[in-house]
Amino acid sequence: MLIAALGLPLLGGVLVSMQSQSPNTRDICSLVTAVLLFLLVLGFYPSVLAGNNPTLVLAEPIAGLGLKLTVEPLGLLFATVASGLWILTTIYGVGYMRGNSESNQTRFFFCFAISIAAAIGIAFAGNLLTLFVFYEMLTLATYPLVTHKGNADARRGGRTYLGILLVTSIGFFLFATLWTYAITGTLDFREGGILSGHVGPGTAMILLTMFAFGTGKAALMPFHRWLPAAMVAPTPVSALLHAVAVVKAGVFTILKISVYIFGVDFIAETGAGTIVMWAAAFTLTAASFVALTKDNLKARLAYSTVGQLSYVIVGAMLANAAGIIGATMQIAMHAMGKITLFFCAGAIYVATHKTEISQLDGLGHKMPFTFAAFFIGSLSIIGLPPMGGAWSKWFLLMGSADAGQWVLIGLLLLSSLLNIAYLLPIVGRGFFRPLPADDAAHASANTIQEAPLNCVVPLCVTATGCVALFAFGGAIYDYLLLLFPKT
Amino acid sequence: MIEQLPAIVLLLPLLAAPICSMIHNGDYAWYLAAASCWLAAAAAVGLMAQVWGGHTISYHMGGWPPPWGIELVIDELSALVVILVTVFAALVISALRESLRPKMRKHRHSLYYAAYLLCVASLIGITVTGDAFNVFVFLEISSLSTYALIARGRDRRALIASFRYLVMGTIGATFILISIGFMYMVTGTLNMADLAERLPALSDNRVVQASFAFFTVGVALKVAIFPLHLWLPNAYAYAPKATTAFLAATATKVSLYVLIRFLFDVYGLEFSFQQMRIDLLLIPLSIAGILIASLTAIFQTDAKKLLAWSSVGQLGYMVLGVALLNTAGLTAAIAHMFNHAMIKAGLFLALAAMIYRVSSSRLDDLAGIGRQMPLTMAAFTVLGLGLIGVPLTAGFVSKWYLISGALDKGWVPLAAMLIGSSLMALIYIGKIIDVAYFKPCKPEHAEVREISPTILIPCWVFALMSIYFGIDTRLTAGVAGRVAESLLGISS
Amino acid sequence: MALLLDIVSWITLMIGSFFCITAGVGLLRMPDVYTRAHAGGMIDSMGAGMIFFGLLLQAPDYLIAIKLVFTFFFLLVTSLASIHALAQTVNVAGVNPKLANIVNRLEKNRQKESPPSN
Amino acid sequence: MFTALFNYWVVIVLMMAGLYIVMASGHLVKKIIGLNIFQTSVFILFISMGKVAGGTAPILKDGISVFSNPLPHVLILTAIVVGVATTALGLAIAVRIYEEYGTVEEDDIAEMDNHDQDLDIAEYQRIESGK
Amino acid sequence: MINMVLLMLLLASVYAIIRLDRLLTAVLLTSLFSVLVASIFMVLDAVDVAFTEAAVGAGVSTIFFLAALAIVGRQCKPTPRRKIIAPLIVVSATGCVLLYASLDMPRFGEPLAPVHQHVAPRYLNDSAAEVGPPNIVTSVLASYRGYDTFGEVGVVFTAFIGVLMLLGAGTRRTSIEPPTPTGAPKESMRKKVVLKEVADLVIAPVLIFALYVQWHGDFGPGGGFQAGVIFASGIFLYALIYGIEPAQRLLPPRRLAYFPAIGLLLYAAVGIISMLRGGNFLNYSVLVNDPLHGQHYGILAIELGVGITVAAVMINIFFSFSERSL
Repeated sequence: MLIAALGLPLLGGVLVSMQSQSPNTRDICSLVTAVLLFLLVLGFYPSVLAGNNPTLVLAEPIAGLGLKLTVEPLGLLFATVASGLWILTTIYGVGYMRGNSESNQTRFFFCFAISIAAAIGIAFAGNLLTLFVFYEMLTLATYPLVTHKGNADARRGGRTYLGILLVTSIGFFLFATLWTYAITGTLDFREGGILSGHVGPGTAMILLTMFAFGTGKAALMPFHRWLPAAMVAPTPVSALLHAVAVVKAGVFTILKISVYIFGVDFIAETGAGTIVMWAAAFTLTAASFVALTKDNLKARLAYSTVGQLSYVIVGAMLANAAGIIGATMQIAMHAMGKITLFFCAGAIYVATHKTEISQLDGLGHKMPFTFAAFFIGSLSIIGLPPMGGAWSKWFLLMGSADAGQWVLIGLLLLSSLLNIAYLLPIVGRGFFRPLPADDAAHASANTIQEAPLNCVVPLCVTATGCVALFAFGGAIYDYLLLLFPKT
Repeated sequence: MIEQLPAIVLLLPLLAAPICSMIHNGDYAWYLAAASCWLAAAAAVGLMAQVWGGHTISYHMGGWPPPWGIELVIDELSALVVILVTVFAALVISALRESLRPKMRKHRHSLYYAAYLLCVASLIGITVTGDAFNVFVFLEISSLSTYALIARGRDRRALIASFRYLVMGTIGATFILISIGFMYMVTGTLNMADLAERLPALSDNRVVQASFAFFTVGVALKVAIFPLHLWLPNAYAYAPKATTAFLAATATKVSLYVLIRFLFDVYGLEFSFQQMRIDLLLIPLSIAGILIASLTAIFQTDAKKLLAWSSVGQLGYMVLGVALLNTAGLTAAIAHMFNHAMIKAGLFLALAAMIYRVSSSRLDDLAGIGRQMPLTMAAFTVLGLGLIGVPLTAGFVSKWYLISGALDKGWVPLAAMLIGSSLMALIYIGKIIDVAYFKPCKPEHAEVREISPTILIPCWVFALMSIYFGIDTRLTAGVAGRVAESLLGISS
Repeated sequence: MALLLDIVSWITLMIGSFFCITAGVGLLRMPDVYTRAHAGGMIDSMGAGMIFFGLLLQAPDYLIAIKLVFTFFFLLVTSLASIHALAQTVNVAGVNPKLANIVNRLEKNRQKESPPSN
Repeated sequence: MFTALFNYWVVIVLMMAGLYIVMASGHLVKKIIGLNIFQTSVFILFISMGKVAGGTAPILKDGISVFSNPLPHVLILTAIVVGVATTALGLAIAVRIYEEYGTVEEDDIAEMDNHDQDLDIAEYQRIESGK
Repeated sequence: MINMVLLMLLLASVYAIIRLDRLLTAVLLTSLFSVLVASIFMVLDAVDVAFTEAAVGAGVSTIFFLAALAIVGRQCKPTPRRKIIAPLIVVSATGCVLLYASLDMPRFGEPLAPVHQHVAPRYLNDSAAEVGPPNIVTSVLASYRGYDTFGEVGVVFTAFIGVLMLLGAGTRRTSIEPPTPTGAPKESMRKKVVLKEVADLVIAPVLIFALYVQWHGDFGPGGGFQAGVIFASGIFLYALIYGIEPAQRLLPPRRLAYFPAIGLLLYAAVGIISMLRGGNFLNYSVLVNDPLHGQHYGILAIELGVGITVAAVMINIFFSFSERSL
């Protein structure tokens, strides 16, 4: 079963790369693989709910330390999010690619499939080594996607992307992994963590900081440069980067390490997470301020993602049940919300080739569905009740209250206000502003209308998804309680 | 037949050499050379099968028992090194035919193959022999054939590089001869196992200490440990194209094997490390070697020089692994011997293919080669990632053991330095990949097209092997682990 | 009889070594190359000759005696021939002997062939 | 005491003289002469190891019982021919260097090499690709 | 006492070599150095080694040096002042280590030294019974450590391949006179009448002596190496006197290039036959049913192999050098 989960996307990738001649069969086959994967991942739920974690050792590169895959609740949730959104992104991708008639699409879908395989690998990693292996695979697989256009700035963006991610991962992450291996002799993810008792508070703090900054994909402030630089990529790639795979993998890694390597109670008693928490808090606010200044739509969304990711890290570092649950929910909610926003940005680009926010006046009338979805997505990101985002923000605030971090609560509320400040004006500009003069002339010729159908449909699905998550909030909460069998 | 295997694995290339020199037609000579190398590789695998799990074979040459006659001793470490030498020699020779064709007259080809086979045979001879003086004799054959191979370089600077290598190599070999003489003077025997029994008793004897000093300096010259490495960059940079692949992969590794064999087996762990404190000398030298070599590699403008300097750096890793004196460190050294040989052979082969087409090894002449020779460059990139130590490649496994070895000893700054140096590797490999893929191609190289399969297949075999041995490490890290434990005297 | 042989060989060995020493001094003191070549020649012919003769008397059996004679013959022929070659090459190169004022014979016929232009 | 180790001390001085010639001389052939002397002095060390006071050459002859040790002789027989092989190859390379560079002085060659670096390599290549 | 005098002479000649800038005299002094070393070996009872050292050290390597100098020229620049200090320091450091080591060395000529206790006694006592020839050095060289000599022939063969690759096989038809030292105008052969007569007188005995040394290696000093080298020096004498051209007609280099390979293969063939007959590589006792005869034949065969290889290699290298000295 587990082999199928990892093998399927790889097989899909290979199949895709084979039919480079007939685009239709290629798109269908990648779609089918996406759906099959999603069903497969759902198949794991009964066994995980029953409490046993199926494990599988792929190979033994290093004596006593194999490439191990285990399915545990946290990983399963991330896998569901990733595989679910992969389906939507593939549909959207096909529409986008056809719409813009992009070049070498086969390579695009091939790398797409490989990165999803890597994301699944990260989700089900059994020990830190497997996590690191798939983390590197994800970096290398997404590199061709980022430099898809192949022009000068795409290459420059690609170089910063690869440079920062490889340097941080080899420089800090590998070093911290080896250090833990040297101290504890094992790297397996285990309930309650493996470090408690082996290491003092000082080294624990250094280790956790290295892990946090080592995961470049979590975009903590000094190492966030790659995310805006990766905006040169086409929108489905940015969607993949920001919502489905890359950044989510980053924060998920930090979450998994803090829960299964350090152990929640160990972080709480040694206070190892303080540096990382305040770094995340700083990233949170700074990113929101920078997002305000950005006129380019995708740049603004990128900085908003940097901010939202730090919510997850803050939740992880609070080291109490509410914080962790809030962080995990934030992963799901933000994924759903942010992918909607990116789909809208893509749809606007496909329909009107406009990328700057100032050009979006009055498009709301012309593209009602896109802007409505954008509105719902923004609400979910901001965290207002009818959308799923509310739950995660709620639990994060509850977590900070339990941990007695009043300053943190203030910062969280401030950043929510800032979210409102940089998201809602876009919606306002779309609906309430009249079309500018020259566009009005075109309007009669009816050139501006909704993006092609298979761009708009995924939009609406993800928008309804945000609302659905709000309803299923309780179900997710009970599921996450599995993480803490003892409490 | 089976118990004659140690002699057969040596005789195949050694006898193929004179026959090759007699055949005037270049192609037949190549067929014979390739056949003998592949047969020797098969015999080596047979040897490893016999020795798997820690047994040793002793083969009495000429039928005389050891201290009087010469014996061949094969344990897992020597079987691994023999496999390394024979398999990579076979792979490189199958690529050798293409790159030699235009440059030399027919007759010179067969001489070239003869020298190549002699080098392969003598490297096997060094690894397999259990007699100290025999090591000197075969070391001399391998050095002489290496000087001849390097002097065949296209560029006139190859000659001066080969001459300098000859002078330093001969001084090194004579130092080894002096140390063997001293050892013989105080123990009366030349057989390594016999020496191992008698030397510890004489550990405070000045002659033994002097022989230890001379031996280390002599072999350090051959292994190109930091201060004595000056001959290596020029020798590898100007040697004929495909020969560097073979030399880089095996020559220095076998000398490192001799160093390990003598430090641990003949002089014994207590004498060489506790009493003579050789690790206090080796560790700073290897660290300096790694840093300076990697730094110089970054600033090189010539691709082959860059890879040659990176070889010096990687050798520093192996020596550091040996000097760490714990199981993880020694496993790293032995595993890295195999992994680095494989990766460096592939890199030099791919580079040779590109230089063969572009006829210059300067970096800005290789601009845009990624698009013209996609498959070769792809193999180069995979191997380059292996050199950096990206997971799922062989380089990662040995880096992992080395750094965990350093951490086991509690030297965190050393581990940090190792990580830093692998980042330096990232920079200089990235430099080549960046030039190859992202720079526009030069006008006069517009019509460059892919290399012929005879070179492409070995390149890709090396690339796939570097991935395979990143996953299934029973042969490399498994054997290295067992050997490390037996060398350090930890009964597992 | 044995005593007589010993005395005679002792004498010949002394004479032989005397010759060697004088020839050695000659090698150093002689003015030009020809005379030094003569001194060198004398070592092998007279010095070595007398020593070999002395040894011959001491030889225990025939085999060694024959070997001694054979070595002496070989030594004599080769070394004197090489000194001849040395002297001739020097002469061909046009070095005039210092002591005697005879003009070099080759010099003469060279002048004969090319009529004196001056 | 003096006569006991005299042999070895002289051999050590000879070795160091040979090494000095190799390092100090700039002329390639002189270096090879130095190498030759260095190796030959090591051979004397080996042979003087094998000498037994009052022993004769290790050729069995009835009536003689004390022999010198034959093993160093065998080793040195091999080592002498190794020395000649290295000298022959070294001289061959020196001759080839003379033909290519026109000189056998180490520092002239080094300065020519640096000049090669500045020489426009592209032009050098054109000759190469023209061949 | 004698070897002390000889060693002092050695020191004097080495000092002269260091100081000399005229390479021709330096080469001749190296040849003198080898002769002195050969005589020291004689005094130290190493007869075989003295034989080889004289033939190889004084004979062949001097010829190679002279051939190289003929091409490269005879003058070398004196080493400037600043280049003397560094080598001096390194050399004196190594020298001190060696002197430090010499303090514990067993006394010169000490019968109880460990060297004579462990491995050597068996060679001295049992070699007559086990291997046969009275000359123990030949029996150890060919039988006990036959593999070493096999490696040795490999070294010679490698040098041959190396020189052949670098300088070509000396096949270019060049009728050139041997280089007259002063480069004087070419004299007709008439001038060489004395040398020709002496050469005719001497070359034949030299070649016969080489064959004698080849087959006599078991009983007296001698063996493959020495025989090969003496044979080669005979041919050199012929070539120097009569010119390279007739010598190359006598032994055409293209066919001569096969002989080193044949010698090495002969040596290996003996080893392989012993493998096929059940013994290990180079175990001569299994060659014939009676072990002692087997050893005898084995030694004769490999000595012949060694002789052929060494002679052919030396002559070929000489032809390669001479072809280059235009």
